[in-house]
Amino acid sequence: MTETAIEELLIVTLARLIGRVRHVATGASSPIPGAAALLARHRAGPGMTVSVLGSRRHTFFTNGGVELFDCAGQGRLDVFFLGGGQIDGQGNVNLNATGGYPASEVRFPGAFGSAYLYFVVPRVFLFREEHSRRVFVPRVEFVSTPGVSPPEVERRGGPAALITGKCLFLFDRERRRFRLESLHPGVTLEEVRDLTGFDFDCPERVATTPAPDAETLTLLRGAVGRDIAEVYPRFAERVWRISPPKAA
Amino acid sequence: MTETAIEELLIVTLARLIGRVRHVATGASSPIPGAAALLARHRAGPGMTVSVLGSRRHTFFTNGGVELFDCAGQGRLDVFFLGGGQIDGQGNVNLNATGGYPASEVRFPGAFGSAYLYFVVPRVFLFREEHSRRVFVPRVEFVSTPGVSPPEVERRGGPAALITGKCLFLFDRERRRFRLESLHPGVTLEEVRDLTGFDFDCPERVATTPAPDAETLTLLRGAVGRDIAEVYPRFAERVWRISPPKAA
Amino acid sequence: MSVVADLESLAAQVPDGAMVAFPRDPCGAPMAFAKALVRRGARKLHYVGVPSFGMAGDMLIGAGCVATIEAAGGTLGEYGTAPRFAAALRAGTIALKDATCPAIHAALQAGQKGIPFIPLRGLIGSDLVKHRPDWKTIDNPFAAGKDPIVLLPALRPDVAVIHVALADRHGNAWIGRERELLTMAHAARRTLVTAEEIVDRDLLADETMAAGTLPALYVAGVARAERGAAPLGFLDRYAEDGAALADYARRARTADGFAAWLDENVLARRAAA
Amino acid sequence: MSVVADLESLAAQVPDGAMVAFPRDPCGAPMAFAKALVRRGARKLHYVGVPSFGMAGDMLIGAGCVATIEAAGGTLGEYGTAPRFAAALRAGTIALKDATCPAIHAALQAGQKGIPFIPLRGLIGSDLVKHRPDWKTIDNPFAAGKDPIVLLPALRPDVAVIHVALADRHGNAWIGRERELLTMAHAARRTLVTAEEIVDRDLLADETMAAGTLPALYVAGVARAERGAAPLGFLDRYAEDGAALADYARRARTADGFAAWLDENVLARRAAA
Repeated sequence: MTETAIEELLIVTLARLIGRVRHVATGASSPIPGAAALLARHRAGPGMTVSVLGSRRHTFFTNGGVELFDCAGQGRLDVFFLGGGQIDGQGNVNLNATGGYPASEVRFPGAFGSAYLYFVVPRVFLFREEHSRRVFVPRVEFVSTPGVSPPEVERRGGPAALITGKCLFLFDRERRRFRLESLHPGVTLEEVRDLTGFDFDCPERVATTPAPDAETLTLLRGAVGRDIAEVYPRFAERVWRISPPKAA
Repeated sequence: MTETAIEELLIVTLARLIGRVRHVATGASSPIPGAAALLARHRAGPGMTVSVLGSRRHTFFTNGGVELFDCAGQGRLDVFFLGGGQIDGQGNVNLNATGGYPASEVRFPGAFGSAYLYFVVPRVFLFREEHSRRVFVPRVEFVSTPGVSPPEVERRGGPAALITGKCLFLFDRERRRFRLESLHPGVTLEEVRDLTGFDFDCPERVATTPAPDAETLTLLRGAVGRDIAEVYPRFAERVWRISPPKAA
Repeated sequence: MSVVADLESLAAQVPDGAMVAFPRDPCGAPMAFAKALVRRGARKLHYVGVPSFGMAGDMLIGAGCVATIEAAGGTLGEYGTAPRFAAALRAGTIALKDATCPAIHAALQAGQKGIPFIPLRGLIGSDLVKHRPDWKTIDNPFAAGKDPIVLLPALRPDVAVIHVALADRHGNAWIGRERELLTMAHAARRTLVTAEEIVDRDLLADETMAAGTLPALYVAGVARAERGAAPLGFLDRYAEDGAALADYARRARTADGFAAWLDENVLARRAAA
Repeated sequence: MSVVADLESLAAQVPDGAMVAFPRDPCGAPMAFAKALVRRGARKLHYVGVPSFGMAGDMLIGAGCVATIEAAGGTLGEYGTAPRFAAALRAGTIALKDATCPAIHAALQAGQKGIPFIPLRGLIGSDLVKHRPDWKTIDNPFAAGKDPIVLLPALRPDVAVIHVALADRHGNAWIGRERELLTMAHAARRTLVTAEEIVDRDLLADETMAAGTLPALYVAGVARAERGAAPLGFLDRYAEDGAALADYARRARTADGFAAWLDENVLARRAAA
């Protein structure tokens, strides 16, 4: 396994976007963000806190599940991540259902913390590996949480970027639109336009998403992979063939 | 020490009023109610919970100081006690100050939990050993917490009785007035009228507050006294000459 | 009068139609208790997932025990969507009260405090609000200008069900740092506890243990349930049984598959008893 | 970068004019810290007693450190009223925000949650409400008829100061079951901790200790303060020093008596250092 897996590219790109902050947390069903946060901390060193939902090793919470949300409400959470069954060009996210509501053809897991954290965490990164017109739609069918809000609504957070299996978009809060930042190696702008159901801004020359270096890949496939396997054993097994932890 | 001390009469009378309930709690500066609650539990046996504020032995709380109030809000607290710098005939209690506010000639300790618990705990017993026109006034100067409320105010609790160094009153919620229930041994109705600044109802024949029997006094001067000494060492020393607990 | 009972009689303490709060899976799913509820044939429950649900909720829905589901989400985690939940929604056989995690937590905290409602930021502009007529948007009375904010009514479940590592014979239950179990129990009218172990000592007697203990005052019954969260994992005690979870996820995709799974894994135990 | 510091430099982290929350005496009064605040000459503090205050607050008022006091009460317990507090009220030298215990707790919980306000039952008809223009009475939006209820604005202290039995070198502090210490720390912008002992191990590494631990994320500084709550008692570690408390209660009745007490018991330590 020397080629970079798409999951690895996403993890490394998210880790770069996170940079060095005080506190990053990840939510349910988030192996890629979880690994990205752990990688970012490996690089940042002490002083950076990572809370991986579901982990007993990578959490400092001692006040139950509410503490993540309280922390965010206090302004003590800098970065969070959201996936989405549907995402549109204004950063609206649908995590609930398509094809009617509440009687739905397709039910997604649910809004979880999104309808709160998207408002209060300064930088929220959207991620979805599948890049298709099924996911990236002109307008989500159900707004689990909106990308932008009218001025009278208190909001100190929102979308910062969207990373997919094909490219990286940054969100322009002034223009309320995504702007293409980089295409993953081998992906063309035309391909992205074809697969994206919403309009987005585009610079004249689009960069290529940098591939991870060997050192980063070693870290990812070693310490970070083993760490994330605690919470996402099937993910770690699939991507890195890391065996699930033994039962106690 | 074979004579019944006034504190003992008050404790025993309060214990009788408490009867057998699920949960009794006492607040700050409440040695007599604390001893009464412990005595009531001694008699009731298992299944009755007593929470003495400040005690580490007689408390089951594991959620900090807020748990007493949360418990009361949930309907899990049956009996509480309040003292008062001033108390009037409608059951209004002044725990804050007299002679102006906030610049006061006399400052009392403060409202503590009274302005909440008086509304939500079904039976609140008022106690004040000093029976004088200084304490029992026509109208309190500052309402820390009101004895009665207009019908639109949600209220499921309030005053049940008032015990003093001279007598026991019960509170009639319909008539919004106290009614004399019994005079302590050796006290006359005339004396109580002289010393009480508010009007109260009075039956034709007033009973005498029953003195404690020998068995109860033994219990009080032994197990209950030692228990309450944990929180109120000076009280236990003064009333029963029980030595304060040693430093660890 | 001991609060210690067996699992089946504990499940019998949940009346049909009750609002029952269950914790999310990683906090210790009361799976053994949920199976006992299926065996007792519970009906019309209002299931509150704190703040979400997983296999226990999906199974109760599939077994016809649930009339209303209130949660911030439902999933089998790495094993996919909650199949009986999705099927019930398609069929329109359950009422849905979709929420967001902090709303469930905050509403329970309001229940715990005995206050009628609690505000929460965020939410405005989410379609969740449209479908929750029980939530009210007001203008923050403390703001100078316009400042819309959502108020959530307090949640006071009839019953909270929790699974813990240790309980004692008085009914004290050690919850460690899973504090939402305490909030649930405070907010609920009564709490039923299953425990991996029931110990003879008093958990409140030791200050270190007391710090993580739910007091007996809130607990109506305790039953021993060894491996009571399986096939899900439980703290550091046992890992999840991946094969069993995958088996459920696969078979529960169809009504027939689920019925067969239920027969084998839940109802068979009654027949054997 | 260690959070461990000495007591005087910890006290230097409290700026003049700050809103500072202190726990009530039986939770471990940060008395050594309060004395260090007097020595550093802190001024114009907004002292929040959680939910009340005792000797530490009275001493800070007497020493001229406090501009505003917000609490549900102030007393020296069995040793009588808080004399410097009463004197300051008579002289009109401090602003008073009288409250009731559950209002202080609830307002801090609102601060902890980042919500702008929280409702509380009771209160209506109390003169406390008249003197708290920052509290607002509204009609409960969930009630059919008239249902007045008081809303309290959230409290977010600049600093919370707590005294604990154990802290570790990372800044984790073991609070046991005194959970209001955790609420204070969550609600405050920064928390300063004094500890009877600073241990080398990680308090979060052991699940039993973790259940009663305030995580380092909230803690800006930790200092060792052996017998840091004296002359008050502290948990099972030491009993109150009744003679010292009675001495304070007696001498603090007059301004001169208090000044002499302060010289002997607080300022002398600086001169000696």
